[in-house]
Amino acid sequence: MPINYYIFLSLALFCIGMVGVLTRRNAIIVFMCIELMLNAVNLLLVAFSKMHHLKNAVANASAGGDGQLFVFFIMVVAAAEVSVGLAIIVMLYRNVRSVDINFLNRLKH
Amino acid sequence: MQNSLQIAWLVPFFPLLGFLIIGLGRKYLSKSLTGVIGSGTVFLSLLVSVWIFFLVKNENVHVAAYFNFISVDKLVIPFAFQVDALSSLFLLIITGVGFLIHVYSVSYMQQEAKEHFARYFSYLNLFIFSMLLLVMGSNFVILFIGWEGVGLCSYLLIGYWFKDNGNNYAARKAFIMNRIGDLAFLVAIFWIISKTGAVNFNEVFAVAQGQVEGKSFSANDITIITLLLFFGACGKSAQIPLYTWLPDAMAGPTPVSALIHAATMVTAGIYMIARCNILYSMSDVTQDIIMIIGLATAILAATIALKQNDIKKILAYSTVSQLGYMFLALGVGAYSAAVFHVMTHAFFKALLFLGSGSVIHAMNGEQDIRNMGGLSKKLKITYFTFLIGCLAIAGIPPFSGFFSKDAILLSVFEKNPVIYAIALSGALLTAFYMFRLLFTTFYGSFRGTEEQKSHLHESPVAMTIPLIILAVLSILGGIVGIPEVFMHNGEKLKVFLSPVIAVSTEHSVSHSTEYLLMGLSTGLVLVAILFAWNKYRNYKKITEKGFGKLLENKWYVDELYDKLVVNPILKFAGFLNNVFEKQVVEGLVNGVGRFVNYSSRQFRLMQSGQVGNYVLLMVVSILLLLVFQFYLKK
Amino acid sequence: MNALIVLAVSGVVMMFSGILLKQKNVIRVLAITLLFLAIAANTLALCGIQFFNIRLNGMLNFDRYALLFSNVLMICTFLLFLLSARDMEKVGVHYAEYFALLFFVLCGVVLVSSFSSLLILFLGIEIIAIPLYVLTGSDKRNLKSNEASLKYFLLGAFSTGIMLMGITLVYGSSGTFLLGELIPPETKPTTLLLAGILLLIFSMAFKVSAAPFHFWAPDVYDGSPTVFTSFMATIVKAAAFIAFIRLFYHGFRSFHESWVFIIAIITVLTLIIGNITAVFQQSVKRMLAYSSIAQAGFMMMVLLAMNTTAMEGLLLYAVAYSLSTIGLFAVLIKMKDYTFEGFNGLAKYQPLLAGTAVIFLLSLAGIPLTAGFLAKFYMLKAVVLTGSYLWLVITAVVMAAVSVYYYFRVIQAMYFKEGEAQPMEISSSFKWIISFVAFLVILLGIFPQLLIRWIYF
Amino acid sequence: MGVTQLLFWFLSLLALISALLVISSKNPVYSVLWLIMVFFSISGHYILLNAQFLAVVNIIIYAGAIMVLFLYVLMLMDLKKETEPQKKRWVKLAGAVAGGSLLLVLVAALKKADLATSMTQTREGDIGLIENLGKLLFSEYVVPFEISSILFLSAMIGAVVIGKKEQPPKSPEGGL
Amino acid sequence: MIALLLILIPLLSGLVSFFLKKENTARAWALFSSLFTLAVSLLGLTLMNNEGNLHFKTEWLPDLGSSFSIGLDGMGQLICLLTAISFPIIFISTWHHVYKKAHNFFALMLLSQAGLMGVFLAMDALVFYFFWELALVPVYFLCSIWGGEKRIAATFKFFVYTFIGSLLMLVGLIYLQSQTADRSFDITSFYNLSLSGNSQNWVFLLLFAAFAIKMPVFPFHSWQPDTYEQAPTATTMVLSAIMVKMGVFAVIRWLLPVLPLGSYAYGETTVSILAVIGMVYASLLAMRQNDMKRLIAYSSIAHIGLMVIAIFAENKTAMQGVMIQMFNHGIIIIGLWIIVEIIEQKFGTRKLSDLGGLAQKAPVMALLFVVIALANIALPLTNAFVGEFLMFTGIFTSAVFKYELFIIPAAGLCIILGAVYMLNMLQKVLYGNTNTLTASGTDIRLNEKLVLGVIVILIIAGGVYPQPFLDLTKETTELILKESDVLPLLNK
Repeated sequence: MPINYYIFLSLALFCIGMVGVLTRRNAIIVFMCIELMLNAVNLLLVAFSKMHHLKNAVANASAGGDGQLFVFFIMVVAAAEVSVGLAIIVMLYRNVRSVDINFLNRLKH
Repeated sequence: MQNSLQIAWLVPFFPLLGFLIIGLGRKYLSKSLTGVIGSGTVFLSLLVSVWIFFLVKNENVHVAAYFNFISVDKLVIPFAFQVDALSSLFLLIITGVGFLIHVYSVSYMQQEAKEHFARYFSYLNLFIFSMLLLVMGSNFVILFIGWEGVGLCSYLLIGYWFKDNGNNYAARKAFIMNRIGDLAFLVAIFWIISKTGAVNFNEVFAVAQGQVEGKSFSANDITIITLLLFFGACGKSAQIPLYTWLPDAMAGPTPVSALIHAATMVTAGIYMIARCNILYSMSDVTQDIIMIIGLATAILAATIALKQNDIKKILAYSTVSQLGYMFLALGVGAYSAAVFHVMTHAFFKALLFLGSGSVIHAMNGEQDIRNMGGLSKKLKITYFTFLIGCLAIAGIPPFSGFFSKDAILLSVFEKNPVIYAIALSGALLTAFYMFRLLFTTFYGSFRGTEEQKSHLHESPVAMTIPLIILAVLSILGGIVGIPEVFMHNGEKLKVFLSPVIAVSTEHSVSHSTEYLLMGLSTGLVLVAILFAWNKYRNYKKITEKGFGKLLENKWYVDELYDKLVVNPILKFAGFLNNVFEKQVVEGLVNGVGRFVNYSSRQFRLMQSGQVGNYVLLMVVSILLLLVFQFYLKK
Repeated sequence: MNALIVLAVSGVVMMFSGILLKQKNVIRVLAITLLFLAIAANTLALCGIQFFNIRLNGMLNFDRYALLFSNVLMICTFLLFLLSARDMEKVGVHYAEYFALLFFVLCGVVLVSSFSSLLILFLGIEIIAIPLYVLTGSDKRNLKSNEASLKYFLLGAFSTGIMLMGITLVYGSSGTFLLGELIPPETKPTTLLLAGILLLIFSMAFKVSAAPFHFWAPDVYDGSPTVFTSFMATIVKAAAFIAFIRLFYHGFRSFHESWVFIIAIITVLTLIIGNITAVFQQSVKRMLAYSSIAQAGFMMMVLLAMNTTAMEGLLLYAVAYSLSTIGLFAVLIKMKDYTFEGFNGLAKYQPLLAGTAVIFLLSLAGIPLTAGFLAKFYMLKAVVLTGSYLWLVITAVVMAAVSVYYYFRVIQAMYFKEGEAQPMEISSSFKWIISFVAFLVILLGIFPQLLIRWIYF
Repeated sequence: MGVTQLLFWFLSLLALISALLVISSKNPVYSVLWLIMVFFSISGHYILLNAQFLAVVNIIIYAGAIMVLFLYVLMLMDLKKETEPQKKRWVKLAGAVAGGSLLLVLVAALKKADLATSMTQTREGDIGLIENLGKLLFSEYVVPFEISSILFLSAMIGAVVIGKKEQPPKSPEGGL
Repeated sequence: MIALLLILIPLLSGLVSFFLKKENTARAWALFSSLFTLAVSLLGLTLMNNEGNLHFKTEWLPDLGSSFSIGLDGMGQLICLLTAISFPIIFISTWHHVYKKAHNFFALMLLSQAGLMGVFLAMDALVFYFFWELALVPVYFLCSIWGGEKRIAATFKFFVYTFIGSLLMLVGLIYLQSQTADRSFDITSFYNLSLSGNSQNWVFLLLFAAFAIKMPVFPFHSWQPDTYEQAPTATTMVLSAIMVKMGVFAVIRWLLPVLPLGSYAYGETTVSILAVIGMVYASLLAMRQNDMKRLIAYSSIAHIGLMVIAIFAENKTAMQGVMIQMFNHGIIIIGLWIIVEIIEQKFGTRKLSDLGGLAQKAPVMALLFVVIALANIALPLTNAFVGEFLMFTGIFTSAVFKYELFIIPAAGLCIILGAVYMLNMLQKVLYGNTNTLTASGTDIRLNEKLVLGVIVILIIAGGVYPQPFLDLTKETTELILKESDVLPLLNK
């Protein structure tokens, strides 16, 4: 499978996520879109890791493995981020009964 | 064995000493003591001057150098005095007349308060000092120092009664007008330095005469330098276009007018040009210009003098016109004649001023001749001396004025008869207005107030003695310059000055013509006097109209100057101050500040406080930067 | 490594102390002691004494510079604790947890100042970021604080995404995460790599709050509790910078010319926007937020120059900037009113506070005899040495002059304006410490090599 | 056109479409579901790439844990579609355009990327197997692994700090 | 040793003064320390006048290529002497002036003195820049705290204005250092630089920006009148007598020899034209001023303009003229400020229109005032005459000028205008009749008599026998001109 396909695919997903971030106002959805972006990245990483594996497997049996491990760490971090993020959103909801990202703009200029 | 003239420094030293003593001790010295010190110091330097004079007479010329005033790079300006015929002569005039006027002042200024009396004498001494510096300086810079010094003193003395702002304005005018001339003088000095790298008279003249290899003046240099110097002289010696300050300068005390604005300071210009005669003789252009200006000034001032009513103003204008004659003489190259006239003029003009001073003294402060008349009975000495003065200035033989003026006219005639004719007419005008003054003041009936009439009296001895002495000098002063035609080896002055001023030996005019001219001028002058006699023997008031009014208002020259020069400058300055500075210069600076503030207010709006917009902005800028990197950047 | 482990442990300790200890003073003292231990441990490491011997597989590289930098930042944190730890009590009830989080952040700081693998960079940055999201929002009932933390979180996560994409692309072209091997020798920059590098620049620029990725900074700094603002604006920012520079210095230096121009653009934008926007602020706190952006502009110059002068300068700049800002925030916390008017006439009531504040402000403005001047000087010198970008230098100095405008507004308020600026009560220890900080600023302003020569020998 | 290709295209299409639906569907709950769909398809890709470990983890962590968390929160707040106020149209448009053009730029830039030729390995290559990854993780990547524990600790504390109710009520406009 | 002391004494005593609480102790302390400084500088001029004492060098910032190197050459001697003389004079003349928080006032004054000394002593570009800024900061506080009602805005403008300038200069200095052979800020390595004409040109602009603002040269002068007007007179004296000279001094020491080609390219054309325009402009404005401080401020701008032209005349005569004129102008203008201060203290106004007739009430002051004013218009036998005469001669004989036929008359015009406005001021203040305000005037106090007397003596002495000063600055002049000689470079 040519690597370009994966590149374009995950770029597409990435940008779709970005568009989501740009267009939605619901904090949770925005956050989900960010997760989408992360997943796009993951996909690409895996693809690359396999590419490098294909290239250097002869020299180094574990070539490309680091890419997949990185994905693993991304997931870890994502999980942590989600826990904190959702906590923040919930706190916000408690205080203002809304998860609209534009609802609060006392801090400006 | 150093030259005995080395102690020439004594001459200016005494007045300086007097200045310091009086100036510092003015609180403590009594008036009489002040007077004694003031006059005494001048008298001492008079003695020294006489001694110097006789030394010089025995061909002892000396440049007494004391220390280096400035020595930078190759330029060396020594503080040195040049003692030769010319300067020694001027020394005599200055110290002599100066001494007399000091003595005169002692009683003239009696009614002043102690401090002010002292202030007066300290200024006077300072003036003598600067004047001596001026004539003794052996290079242009020292000369210039004295030059500015006398200007300063005249400023101080004109504004002596500083409570009256009129005097202050007059003083300021005098100083600034002089300053304009001085600027020209300075530029001339710079020019000389840039060409010769020296300022000493001897060196500069040597270069001019081509005795120094490597350095030389081009013809243009000479012309420009001489013209600049002459312009400086115009300021000091009140020639067109810078003459208007002198009449106003009469605001000062009368003795001051006599000393500074008649006898000495105003002749500094003549001295300077005479000193530089070598340069001037090399530039015909300059000489012609000087001649024309001198002549014009002489006539103009004379015409104005015809219609003035302030006794001192009349004398002032006559001074201007006499100075004009001297410049005329310089213009035609008769330097010694000019110097001769300086001398005689110093005598009789000082006499006239002091006389007028005594009149004013008698009329306690009155200066308008229309309110005088018939004073001859009360003020006998004043009257006679004044008469002598008038005869002298009018040029009646054998009074001194006759010889000096005759010498000038003769040399003018040699140059060009037409000029001679004009100059002669000027002389007639002089005779006329002087005798108008004399008759209106001393003849006819008294026109002043009763109070003044009762107050009329002859001045005290301290004032009359100087009058008499000056009168005698005005009579006999001519002897030193009696022309060849009257007595063998006459013109002693010319001979005496010959080391400084080259003498043109050949006479173009025959003795017969000379007699003729003398007769002519004398005759005409007598006619003019008679005319004045029957017009003003008993004066009656008439209001001037037409041409008379024009003359009475001095051809409106002052007004003209205000319109053309003073007001435009003030307006322009005002514009710069109120508009340009505020709007443009300040405006630019503050504008920057305002711009920063403005853009700050705009930038703040980017910080809209909405996450969505932030993300959008970030994405857009990412986009732009990527585009730049991948597509725009080469 | 020493510091990292000590810090992690002390983080855990603080976590439990929250449950075990009740008196806040005890907690505070404990925290300060632990941090002191960490510093001591790190200093020992700096002198070559390693407690632990762990195979790092080239993922971390504790070189002198890294150790020194983390040490310096920890010392700054130490001073911050001494000055303002007391004021954390007012933020909320979780006093111990705050310390724990701060310790974890410091772990991240150590990581990013010594990483040599993109993975560690990513982890370190997240370890810094996640506690900060929390600390920003720690003043829970204060809507400003909530808003700040939400904004910070969303934007931060977003930038993380971008950074990950960047890392991925770089990985794609190079096949490794180790800085040293990212660019094989004598290769031309592929588009893939370049795109990755650019995305990394953008995300790092976000972390150091460089324009046009600075938008989060003013709001977050303004909204979060002042103590943590002071922490974020100084130590964290400096850490982000060392990460940024370490990444590009060890990673991508050989392609310098191909990406440096983007850096130049970002630098100029940062300088202009930061300084100009700060001019019109009314609240000192927000002004300081913008000024921190402006100062970031100067630090960006290191990436422009990439020479030893720049690296030395970065160290000095980080210290000078952090000390001055910490001190200034410490003063600010004591004030009742954060607007400029709030400072009117402070000099009358608290001459010492005002005097030290003046020193800090002068240092930020870059007046000689303060560390701030030499820091700026190093930066300018570094850029001038490259021989190009003089237009940028000129812009920088002009902007520095602009910065005088808003810094001196505070001085004017304190000294020349009449007012009733009554700060809260001030302990004598606080006075001593803040004077000491001011003294440090002056000292480093005269003898910078006291600090810099630690890089060598 | 082998099975691999077919699967690839199918999964890609699925991923893209559901991603688009994530950002376009009004109801948040639907978005969550579509997102889960995306995750599944991505996991499919992983399997295709023979990265089984990740495929599994992806399903478990993402589709399982995280998404459930999201759903949970959404339910907690029971947000109806109308509760989410819509952005102004031009903002949406701008966002879409920006994102789209970013995609274009990147694609255009990377299209001529020099590894257009290089392939990625599908259906074989055992690097993605749990055993190898485990070895790698606990030999070379042990340090990051430990470090990530710090990350979790801090996240945990953070969640507590943020989540716990504050006892002393404060004025919403407190200076600090 | 001497060099070090000249900086240390004011610095330390200034710091000490912060802690003196009683006003009179502070005042006495300041006076004592300034007198001490004066003594030291005189010592350096006479007894201990040898290399070892006059130069001091020690390691400072090796990795920046800068060392703390200070030293006194002839020009430095002269200008440091001015600085050393000025401060006692200032302190004595304002002895009775009451300041709130006096100890801070005097402390800052002494600190500014230290800064100024440093600027004049610095033999290393970075040290120079350090002190250049340091001299500025205390003055900023002095003006903003003890100044007039519009002080804050005016002073701030002044500060930012000069700060921009000095930052540009900093860039220039850094660039120069990066070009030196040994990567050093030392003045000798700066003098050994030989840059291409092109780079010299823009570096010249960078450096000159700072100096031009400081001096100031038209059109960068707009800060000056406001600042002088608003600042407390004691500070105004420092500003106008010494600080303004920093610019002139810096051009001579750091610009001309380092960038001969740049100076040649701009100095003889743009700069001198600007300067001469500034002279006329300032003189004209001075004629229209009603506030004595503003009048003097503008007259000072005019005088500085002449100095600038003279510097770029690049010959010995002019250069020496400039050097002693820096000294003379400082002395004179301090005298003028003292007079202004006295008048303002007595009558609470500086408006010419409100004054008059003081000559009756205060003859001594009148006398001294007249002398100083006349010195200001360069009357012969006052020190200013020597300076201006030399400068004019130099300009006139200069080989390098391109537009001297425009410059000379314009500059000459200022001689006349100067007389106009100074005499106008004299007349408005001293002469005429007293008015209700001035009727109550009394003569000046002993301390004022003392300082004014000293000033007048200096003026006369410098005017009658200037040679010692000229000899003092001879060597420096030759060095500077050797370094800044462009003709060989042009031939290359």
